[in-house]
Amino acid sequence: MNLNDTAEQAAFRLEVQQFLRDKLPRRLADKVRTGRRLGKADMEEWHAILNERGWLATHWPREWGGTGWDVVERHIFEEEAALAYAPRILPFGINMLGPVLLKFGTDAQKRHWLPRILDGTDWWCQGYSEPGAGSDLAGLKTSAVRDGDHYVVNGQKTWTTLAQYADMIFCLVRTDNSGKKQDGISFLLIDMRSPGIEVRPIRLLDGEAEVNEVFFTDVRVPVENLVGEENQGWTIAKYLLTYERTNIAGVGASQAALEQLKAVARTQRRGGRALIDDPLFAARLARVEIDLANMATTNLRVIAAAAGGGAPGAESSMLKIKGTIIRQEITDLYRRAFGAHARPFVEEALEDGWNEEPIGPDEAAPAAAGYFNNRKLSIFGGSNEIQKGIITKAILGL
Amino acid sequence: MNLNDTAEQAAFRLEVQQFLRDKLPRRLADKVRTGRRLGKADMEEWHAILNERGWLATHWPREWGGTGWDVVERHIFEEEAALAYAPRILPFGINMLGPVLLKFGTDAQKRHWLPRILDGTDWWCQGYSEPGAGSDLAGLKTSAVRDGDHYVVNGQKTWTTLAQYADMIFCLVRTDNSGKKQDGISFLLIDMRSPGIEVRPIRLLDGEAEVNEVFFTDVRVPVENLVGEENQGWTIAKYLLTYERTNIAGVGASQAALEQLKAVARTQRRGGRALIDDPLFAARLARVEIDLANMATTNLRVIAAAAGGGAPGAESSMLKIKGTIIRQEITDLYRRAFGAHARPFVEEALEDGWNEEPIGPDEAAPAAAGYFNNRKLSIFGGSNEIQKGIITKAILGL
Amino acid sequence: MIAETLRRFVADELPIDARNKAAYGERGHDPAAWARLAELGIAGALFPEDAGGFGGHGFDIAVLFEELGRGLVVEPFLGSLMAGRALAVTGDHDRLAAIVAGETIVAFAHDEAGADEVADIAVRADRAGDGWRIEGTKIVVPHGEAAGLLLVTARTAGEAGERDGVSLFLVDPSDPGVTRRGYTNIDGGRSADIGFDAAPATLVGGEGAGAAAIEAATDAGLLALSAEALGAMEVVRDLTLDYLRTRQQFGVAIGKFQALQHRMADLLLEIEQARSAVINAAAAFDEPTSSARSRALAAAKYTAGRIGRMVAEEAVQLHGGIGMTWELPLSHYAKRLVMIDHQLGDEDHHLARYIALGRDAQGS
Amino acid sequence: MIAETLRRFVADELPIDARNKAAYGERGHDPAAWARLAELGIAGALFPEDAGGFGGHGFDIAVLFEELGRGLVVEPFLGSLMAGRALAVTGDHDRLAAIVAGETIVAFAHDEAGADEVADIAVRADRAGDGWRIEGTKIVVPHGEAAGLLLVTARTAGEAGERDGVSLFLVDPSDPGVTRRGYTNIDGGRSADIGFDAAPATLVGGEGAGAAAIEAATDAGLLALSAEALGAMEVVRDLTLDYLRTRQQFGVAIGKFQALQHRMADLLLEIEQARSAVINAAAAFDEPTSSARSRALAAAKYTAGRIGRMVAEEAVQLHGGIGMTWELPLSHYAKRLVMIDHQLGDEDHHLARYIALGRDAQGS
Repeated sequence: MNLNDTAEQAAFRLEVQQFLRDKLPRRLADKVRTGRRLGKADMEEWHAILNERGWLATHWPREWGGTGWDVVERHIFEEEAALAYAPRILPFGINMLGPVLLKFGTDAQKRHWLPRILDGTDWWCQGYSEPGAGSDLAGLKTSAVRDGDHYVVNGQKTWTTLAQYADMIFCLVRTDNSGKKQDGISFLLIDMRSPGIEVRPIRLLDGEAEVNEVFFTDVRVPVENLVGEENQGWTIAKYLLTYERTNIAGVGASQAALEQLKAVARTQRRGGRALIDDPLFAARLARVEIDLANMATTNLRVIAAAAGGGAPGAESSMLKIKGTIIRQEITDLYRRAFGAHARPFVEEALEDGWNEEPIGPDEAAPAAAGYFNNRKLSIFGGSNEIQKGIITKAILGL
Repeated sequence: MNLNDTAEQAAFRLEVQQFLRDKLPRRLADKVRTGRRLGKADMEEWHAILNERGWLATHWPREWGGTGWDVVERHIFEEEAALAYAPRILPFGINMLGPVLLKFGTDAQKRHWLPRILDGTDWWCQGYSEPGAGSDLAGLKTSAVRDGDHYVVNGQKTWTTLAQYADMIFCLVRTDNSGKKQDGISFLLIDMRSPGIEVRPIRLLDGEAEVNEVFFTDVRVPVENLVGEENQGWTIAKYLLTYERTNIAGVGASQAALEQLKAVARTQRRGGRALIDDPLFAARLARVEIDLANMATTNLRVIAAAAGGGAPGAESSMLKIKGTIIRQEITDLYRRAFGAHARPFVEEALEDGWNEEPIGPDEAAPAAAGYFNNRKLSIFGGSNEIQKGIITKAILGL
Repeated sequence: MIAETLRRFVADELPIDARNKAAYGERGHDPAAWARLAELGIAGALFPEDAGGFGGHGFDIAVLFEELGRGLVVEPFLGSLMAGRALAVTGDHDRLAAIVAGETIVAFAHDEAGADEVADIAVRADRAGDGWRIEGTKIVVPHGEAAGLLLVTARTAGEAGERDGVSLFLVDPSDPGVTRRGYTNIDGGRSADIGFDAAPATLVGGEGAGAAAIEAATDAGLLALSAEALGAMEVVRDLTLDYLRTRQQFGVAIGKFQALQHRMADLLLEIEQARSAVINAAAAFDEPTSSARSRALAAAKYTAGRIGRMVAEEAVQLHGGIGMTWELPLSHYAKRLVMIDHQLGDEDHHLARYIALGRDAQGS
Repeated sequence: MIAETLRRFVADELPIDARNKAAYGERGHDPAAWARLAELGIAGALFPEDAGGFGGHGFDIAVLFEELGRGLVVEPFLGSLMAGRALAVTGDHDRLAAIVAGETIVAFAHDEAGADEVADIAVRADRAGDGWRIEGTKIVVPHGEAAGLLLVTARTAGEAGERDGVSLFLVDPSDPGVTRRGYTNIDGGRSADIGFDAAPATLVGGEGAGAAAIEAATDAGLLALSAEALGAMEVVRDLTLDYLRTRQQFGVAIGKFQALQHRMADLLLEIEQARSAVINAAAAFDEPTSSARSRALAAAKYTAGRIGRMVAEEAVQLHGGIGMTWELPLSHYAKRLVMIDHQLGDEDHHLARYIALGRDAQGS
């Protein structure tokens, strides 16, 4: 197989690189590279820059304001953006709701919601998980009962990422209790400013409150906010879950994180020499570097298969597992690299407006918090255990 | 806790060491140390030496010719014997059937069989596993049907270690099909010279035929060879499986194997220095050495608990798992240590009567075969997967 | 017995909410609790009779720190232990008595960036009149801000890389030549980077002969941290077993899932190995200095690092998202377990030390 | 296409029983099959046109050796490839043609005890009249007995540790100065330790300038062995999946047990990683010599070693006792997978090389 770009792809890559050099604010890239926290304004800034260039909705067709890129172009863009330490675009509106509306939405829904996603009018969040049903998504209990032109929603969602900033939430809700649990689920769009919604932050072990609980008490949602048919929600959810995600392996982001790790390992010292020359650390680094180089090619193979019309099934689960293992291993080495200075945790140092001298090496501040925070990678978005079940079910057929 | 011997224990240890220096034939110790194969005569020789000293049946009471040792004395003896590279005593007669007869046998059975085990008249083997039922022991099908003063046995056993040398076999057989599968099993002693018995060797991946299939076709067994009650076999089997086994971790044997490995690593060379100074090999070696030192203490803690009257439950499963992992890791490093010279396999070089020059280092000959053969450690005697089930069942209680 | 007292005190007075309030609070510990612990005489168990204590054996240290680990206690026992053991070697019994009595919080200011061994110490002390002045920076000193007294390691002769020429000094942290930059640790408690700018210092013990005292302190610290890790692992184990028994998913307790069972079995047996490593280190601690003793301590800290990470990561994973929340005690135990590997050298450092010590023993 | 031909030939003519008979038999391979494979022109695919072949790209080598791995083929392709690639560098096209045509079995006699790199070669060649004489021992030379011709690496100048001063020689193995001690490999096929006692030898290529040719041979060998391992892993995967689907225990297919499912999932994704490593190496193989190219080859061999062991051990464990029996093809694949790590340097060796190459690249 050919691992190299075609001439067109190479030209496109150069164009992307040029764009990133010109338009990606250095301040944002530095924050991403060093693991500092991005605020709402930061994310909106990058969103707007991409939208201005027309490179925001990489999965949407051109007619709706998307790029119309094929899978390889998407991959090139995502890889280059990651290597340049661009912020990740929050996926909820662009990569999740957008494709759902394009496939299941009415024309009116598309015309109303899609432009608002692009121009940033609506910040979306996702209402899937519930406290009683972690990996058992179909066990959800939040109910929506039809009352005239409205659904009345009661229940609770959890792990809702950045709900504190959101204008809208798309939710899986239970509209029927009579049959199989998968058969009574619907997909609703809910205004976060509706009376009866309460958002409570969940503080994670690194102190950050990026996820939330969202409570619904008699929240009234217009029936035109139902996407697809009533009780068709599980089909939509599965579409989203198996939706072809070229970036699930996070190759570019891991490569960028590895470069940052190596830069640190060249300057940190252990036993009288650079850490990168310590045989045990060097072996850890080389093992993950090789694993990543292998996964980059595994990823390209899946992309090539998708470009050729193949449907990635178990492969995307494999990429999810390996991708998170590698990323977590890099964050593990990153915290190790700072030795004693990984322990201090000055939360303000991760936020805007911090002007004091760093404690220890400048890069040390977010190292431990980043390690702990990234434990989520193997839990959220379908835990690695769930992914292994998908793989063996697909391949063993038992 | 005190990890050291008491004065009496220290004196006993010296006595054991002296005995081993005086009585353990150098030829046998060299074979064990270098992983060469022991023949029937070798095993019988060591059996007789121990019997002469009265140190053969370490689990039996003195009145039946055993040592009457407590759990700590047994441990000291086993540890010292292993460190001196003494052959392992085959457990089937001494450590398995003996305790079963002592607990479940009639007085006549004890008087008849126990002395014959000690003096080596009967070489015993074990008929538990069947082809259709690997880890699912209770699923056994070999049947014994009462016919007057005899049982008539039909069926097949497998993985029968050294059945080719055996005079007798103790078997689990099915005597009742009507109820729960565990409730219809009996424990029978069968003469290997009975008409209708056929032994076929199973060749393992290292070429050795140490295990066998044993076929039974209308084999007539006197009813006085039933141990315990009819259909009480599962109770006896469980007694044997959970029977307190001080030596399940194999600490002494692993320590001895590690010493041999280190001796080789000091003489083998890699990258212009002794292999033991190669950072990656040294790290592998140190990791397993630390793991072993830890397990040695875990083992002593279980022994101390047993000496104090505690019943080791999940602990012996933990020791089985960790013990086999460590032993397999040592055999893995041992084959690695020889590099290219681990590949040649001259089977005759492992047997008596081989006088040719070694190929490469003298110790290399059995290294790869030993590695492959020891894969069995995590499979036989209750696979490590079965042990993990036992542990979680005991501790989670689910 | 004293361990039992400590356990009861922690259960009654320092439950996780109180602990977190103190650990992530302004002072990084609970002075009232510390005073009560002093009254109970806990610190005395860390020292032998000739140092004014009533314990001080390896197992005394191990059982106490195991309890501190179980309770995630952030009170400044590590500094007391390490500074006290160093002072016991130098023979400064007055200061020692105050530590044993728990009257003074003493910080052991020893770590420097990139310095792994005594020989790597680069902070310098020079004679000035009758006394000494210290120049340089010590990093991540536990309770460096709260301390009323600093025991500082510094080089008085020779070059970095030499074991000789290192000395111990007492420094008054309120002196203007001392700058303390304090911060909360990610796993709770506070530490400080401490700068010395010609800070006046009092020599303790022989000039240039501090290595033995420093190593006595470090050895005690390695044992203590390994035991603390063990205590934390045991709590994590119990929390996780409980979660597996009670959390329902797909209609059954998740402990019914075989894949999770097998991983839990692995954790259980590794935790037993960690306990054995602590026992080995505690037993060796009372032996005369030797490479075998040092190896047992290195092995214990290596084991605590390796298994501590495994236990923390697996427990969080087995819990799922809830395991990452601040609200659950688990997350704080997980942070402590991982961060112990950032104190007094990590698992790789101690594996390399273990190997080097074995090579020395072989060579001699 | 040629891979397809090879696959069909192996399926028809070299099923496992036939393979085992040859592999563990007196000659260690099947001369009739070898002759037929020559007729099919398989070896030609390993060499570029200017060397008389019709392939020779990285992917040509990879796909052929993957098939050889799938079939556990013990025919002497590795020697052909390595000796042929070396001769192609030196420019000896007559000998090369015989290799490409499969007419001669050539063994590449290069390994020495404790020698990992070209610079470590200690076997010496000295001028004697018009020619050369070789002195020393080469070890575990694949098909060293069956070979009609030996390509031997030897030092003609300098000391062990120097990359310069190494040369290539052709040696007639029937010369009385050559002693061949042949034996069966534990994973099948035969190798030989070969002693040279003033054996007459013909220099090939420049005196003292053999390093580039030897490295060309070794690079090809690394790619070939990595690809062979991949082919073997894929068969092991299929055998194990089949076993999980069909073997019943406790009344259900054992593939229903979640703990086994999760371990199988790990195997599947690691095998995909091994495939990617081979692809990376094959792509890099066609690039000009560089540290990136050498790193890709080292990474592939390291990956094959690490994952090969894991696949072999896990597959045997998942099979249980039956997986250890000679009767099952699995056991022979497991042996081959593990033993590939004993050819041309093991996983640790290649990890260390990978690190050193990165350091060199950084330094330059």
